[in-house]
Amino acid sequence: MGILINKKTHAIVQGITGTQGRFHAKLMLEYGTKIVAGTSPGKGGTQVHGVPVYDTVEEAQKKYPANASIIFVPAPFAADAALEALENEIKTLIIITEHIPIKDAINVMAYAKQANATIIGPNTPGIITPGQSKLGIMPTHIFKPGNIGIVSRSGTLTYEIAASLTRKNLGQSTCLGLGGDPITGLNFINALKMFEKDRQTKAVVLIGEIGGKLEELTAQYIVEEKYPKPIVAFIAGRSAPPGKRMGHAGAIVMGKAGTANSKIDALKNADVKVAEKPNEVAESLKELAYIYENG
Amino acid sequence: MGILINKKTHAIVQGITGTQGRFHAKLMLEYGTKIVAGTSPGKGGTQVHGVPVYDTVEEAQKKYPANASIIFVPAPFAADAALEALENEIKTLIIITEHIPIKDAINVMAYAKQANATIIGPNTPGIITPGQSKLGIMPTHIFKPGNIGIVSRSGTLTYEIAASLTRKNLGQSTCLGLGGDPITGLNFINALKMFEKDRQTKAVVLIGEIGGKLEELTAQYIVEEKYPKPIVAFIAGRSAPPGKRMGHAGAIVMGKAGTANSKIDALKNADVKVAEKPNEVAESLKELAYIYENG
Amino acid sequence: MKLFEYETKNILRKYGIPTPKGGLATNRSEAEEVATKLKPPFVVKAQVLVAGRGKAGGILFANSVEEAEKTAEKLLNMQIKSIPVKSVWIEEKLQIKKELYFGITTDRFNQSYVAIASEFGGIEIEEIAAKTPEKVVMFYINPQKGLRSFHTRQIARTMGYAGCQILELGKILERFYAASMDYDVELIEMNPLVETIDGKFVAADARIILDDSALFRHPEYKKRLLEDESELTSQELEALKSDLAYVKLDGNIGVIGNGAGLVMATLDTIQHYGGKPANFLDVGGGAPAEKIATALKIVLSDPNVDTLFINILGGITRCDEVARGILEAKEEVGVTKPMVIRLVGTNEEEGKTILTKAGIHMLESMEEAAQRAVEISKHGGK
Amino acid sequence: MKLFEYETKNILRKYGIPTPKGGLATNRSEAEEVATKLKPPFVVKAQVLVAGRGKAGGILFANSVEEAEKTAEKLLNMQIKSIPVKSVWIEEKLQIKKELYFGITTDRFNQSYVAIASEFGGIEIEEIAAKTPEKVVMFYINPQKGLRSFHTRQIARTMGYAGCQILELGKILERFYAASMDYDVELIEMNPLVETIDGKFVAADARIILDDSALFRHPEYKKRLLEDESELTSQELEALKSDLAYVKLDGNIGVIGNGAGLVMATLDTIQHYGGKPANFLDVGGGAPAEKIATALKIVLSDPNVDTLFINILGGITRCDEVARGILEAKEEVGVTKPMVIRLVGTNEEEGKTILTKAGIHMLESMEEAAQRAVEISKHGGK
Repeated sequence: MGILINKKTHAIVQGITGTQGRFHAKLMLEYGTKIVAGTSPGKGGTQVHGVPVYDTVEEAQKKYPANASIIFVPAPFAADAALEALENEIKTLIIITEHIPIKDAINVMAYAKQANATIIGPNTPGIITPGQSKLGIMPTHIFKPGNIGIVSRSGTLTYEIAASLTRKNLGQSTCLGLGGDPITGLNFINALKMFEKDRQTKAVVLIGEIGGKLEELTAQYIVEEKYPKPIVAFIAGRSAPPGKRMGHAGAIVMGKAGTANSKIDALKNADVKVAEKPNEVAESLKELAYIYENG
Repeated sequence: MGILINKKTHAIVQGITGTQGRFHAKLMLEYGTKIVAGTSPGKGGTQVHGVPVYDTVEEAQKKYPANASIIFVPAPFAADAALEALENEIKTLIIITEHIPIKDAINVMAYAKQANATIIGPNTPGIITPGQSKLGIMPTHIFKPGNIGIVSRSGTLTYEIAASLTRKNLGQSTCLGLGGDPITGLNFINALKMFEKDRQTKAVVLIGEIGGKLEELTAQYIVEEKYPKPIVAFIAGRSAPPGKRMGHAGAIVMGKAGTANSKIDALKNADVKVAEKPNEVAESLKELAYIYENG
Repeated sequence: MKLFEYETKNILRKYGIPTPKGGLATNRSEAEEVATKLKPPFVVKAQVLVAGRGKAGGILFANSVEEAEKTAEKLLNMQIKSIPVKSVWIEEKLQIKKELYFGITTDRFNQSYVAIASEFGGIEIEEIAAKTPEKVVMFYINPQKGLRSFHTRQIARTMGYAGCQILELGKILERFYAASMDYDVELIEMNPLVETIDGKFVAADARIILDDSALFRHPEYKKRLLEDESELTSQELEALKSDLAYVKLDGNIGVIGNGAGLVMATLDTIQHYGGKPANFLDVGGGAPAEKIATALKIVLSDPNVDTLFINILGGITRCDEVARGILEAKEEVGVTKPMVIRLVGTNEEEGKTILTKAGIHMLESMEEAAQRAVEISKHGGK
Repeated sequence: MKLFEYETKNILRKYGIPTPKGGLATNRSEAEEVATKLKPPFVVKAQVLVAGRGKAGGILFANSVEEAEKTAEKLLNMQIKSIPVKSVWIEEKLQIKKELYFGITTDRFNQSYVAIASEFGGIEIEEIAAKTPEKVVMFYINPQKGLRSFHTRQIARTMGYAGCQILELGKILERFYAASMDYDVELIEMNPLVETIDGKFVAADARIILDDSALFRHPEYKKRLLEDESELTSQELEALKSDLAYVKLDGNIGVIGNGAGLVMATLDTIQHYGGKPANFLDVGGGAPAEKIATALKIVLSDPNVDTLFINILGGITRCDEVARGILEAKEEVGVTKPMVIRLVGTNEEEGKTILTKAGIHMLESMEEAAQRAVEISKHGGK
């Protein structure tokens, strides 16, 4: 179980011949991820770590059908790669690339919606269902299978918290990075819905940060839907000076949301436990008795 | 009965304050068409022949909901008007305007498909279900209710043939002009499908012309689907000199299709009766005994 | 609107699509100037819009600047399919490994643009497409997505390319598509798109037909179209300026009607009764009186016309406007040739009243009117 | 990247959006030159990127050319929020009937651009939006359709306009949207968009923030950003050039980390233990050794820094690269200040081996490392 990826996930790596693609393809293969093919325009016919490379996703899909793809393509070309995956029937798409222009990202999300596909990222560390599959760039030794779902806006901070959970013997069902760019495919609410349906997941860790109002909207969702599983949150950015404002438009869209305090207050009001330091997350989870029993 | 429009059709006229819009709104109203509102940006609040005029389709739809619209907006702005109608829940759209750029027309058709809407035209005389509703610019006295469906690529030639049918007491269920532009919303096959389902329609008149390969594809459809209702066709352009070719690309797309002979042969091979002169259509219909009985 | 080869190549260059180095010349000394800047051997190409230019001797070769000058002069003194050659394009001859085809046009049935690609380009492409359709790829372009980079790479793959050639060819196709959209083309093609012996891709010949309906977005070409009369008769030019669809034919019955289908059927019917139409003239929908008058003047300016047949079935066109137009033309140019007029439809009564008052008689049926016109024309319009 | 008012207005003018007649001046004589071409009264505006320029005295008025000169000189000798004013924009003062607001920005939750319109523009717009949201229209733009003409007319209607003003305002909004897409903006706004007493619409003030991720498509602005140092400290400029996210803070513990979230949490933890971070510095993902070295140099060039805290949790970033970068910086600039290093994750062993060989000690836990750094910094980095 876990969400979005598991043992049955067959993936391609787009941009497999680049430094990052090549490096992380190896690590993913070592973790047991089923990587059936890679793509890299102009490099078709070669191999990377024994994985066949094709020029186009179309060819890869004909030869070794996949249901997921992970993208390491440089930002100026990443949106094209994403659309290529979507047009060729990839239903779960992880975009590792950061700094994709906002306009391109908005475009990709619109097509993903039409294609009924899920996009993780851009600018995400990816997703890992420990012990089953990893489509991402996270170090693997900090994870272990278990029943805590993690969803996060931040990459390295997630590793920090996942590692401390693992140290305290709190394994994870799936750990999902939403991505740090302004426009991402999934948000906290989408992830909470998936974790709700996942029988393996007993509690959820939500890692947010200042900026945007996703945490506030999520708090509202938790209250309105009476979210049934316990949630522990951490919000980074308490010490940040008041943010540079994004003009009047930004202020109008945001209202009062965006600061660490606004987010922490909203989550606390939704009965979410909010940790003060990253290593307090595990402690808070331990306090939830039934997790303890199953942890 | 009849197809696409009937007594229940409530329409708006987009571009109602222009010369053509104003003139034909009057004629449509006189024919009994239910025109509930008109639009003309910048002219909201006025009236045309007692019909209230709004600046936007949004406002018109709020006040007097319509299910159809007829567009008289000049070519440079017609695609925008069509998209406005589609976004505001118009499901049957007649575009009278001619010379809309191909790129714009292609764009409109793609959105119509998404919106599950029907587009008649552009560059069409419109549609009339005699005795019930007319959304178009055709003279009305040449039509009378009956059970012949007419579908045509040509405007005035349709009037010619409809008038001769009416003179011979062969009334029409619906008369539909597909439009003379390279890209149109409906084609012959779409119209044949609708006439097939329409219990009032006993036979169909198909009026084609040289250029394109719609008639050839239609002949193929008639054979493959064993089209159940009798069809009489007329193809204009027998005397035309060999057409100017549209480059190699045009030739490749067209193959051998496009000439009057190619179309006439294809239709004859599909057991469609093809008239030599416009006024022979009625005679051919008269020869079909059961039409005669019901005519 | 057809563009000249040099106009098309200028557009391609603007989009970074490789074309052979070359220049335009309208006389021998310009030809020398162009050729001296290039490396021989040269190709010298007549700049005319007629199809089959190559087979008609409009494309010649030259191995030296002097030969290029002479060849240019020769072409500039030629007529190709009765069109005088006003300019030549001189360019460096490519070292060809393979000739490809790539084009974009519209597909009515799919309501979209379609890209057509083949690794078997050149003048035989149509026969190849007809006989071995599997050698030609048709790619229907989703208008909401366009032809994207990855599509162009898929196409390059189906054309048999690998390695960096995919990227190079893909980039060319992508830019070509961008040009096609920006310029509102009805047709754009590179044939041949040459793969040179060193593995580069160069558009050796190319053509564009612009969408006439979109010329309002491209005023520079609209202007050029009205200025360059080289390939139009005076009637055609006049018709173009007045937004009338006119095609010269070789008979003696001048025809004016409204609606392409009706006018075509009118020609068919004239022929059916043994007559010969002198032209196709469609005044379009909703023509005002002045436009009708212009149409009459254009048709009457053809010396072959001895009989005039006006066939109007009013829809958006109003019979009263037509009637006024006929009278206007009569007054201005003094129509002396016999007219057969058939006028029915919108505002029919008003129109008939106007003409009847002026002593002009009309007929009701198209077939009857056609027969009458044919009869009159057989007596030379008397 | 924030654009100056005059840059924004130049873009708007290019799109045919009316702005007040005006010009840029960097000294008194230029101010005279600009003002003599305009009709008084004038508005003289300091060209700085800080928010709240008006309230800080950066917008002044002048009734004559001479007064404009003096005012310009005065502003050019000013600092606004400690930023020196390098240029002023002098423009004709509008006769205002009404101040509107129109802006476009992104909406994370809806994954789209959103247009924001209000007939109650001006500097109070945020309060109005917060207190009376019904006075502000939010229009989410479907990326596949864009903001079309008819949408802009719908918006003009909701802003209370009728008649030809709908068409005029609609056209401005349509062009404004085109500019926003062409320039890849993160934010674009006209505030106020003025309705003048004769019923015209003019963008009296406007601002653009470009999407930094899209600057590769706008090399002219990328260039300007790197050239114009007016509002950046030397550290900020160096960080910008090296693609490092750096924000100066007022403490004494220099912080380097990878990932915005981790660095923020690092700052939070330092503060939690009573320390004061000197900066935020995120090296981003997958930084090579040179980038790490640059980061160290930037942080160490801040004289307030007495202690360095490097917190790396490798994912796409490799610990061995980080280790090499630390050694590189040590060699080049000779780091004398105490460093607390926490280094775990991808290629952790290799990284640790490198640093251990160089005699550098590392800690495992972020909290422990933060505590250590705070302790050291409390003794002034000794």
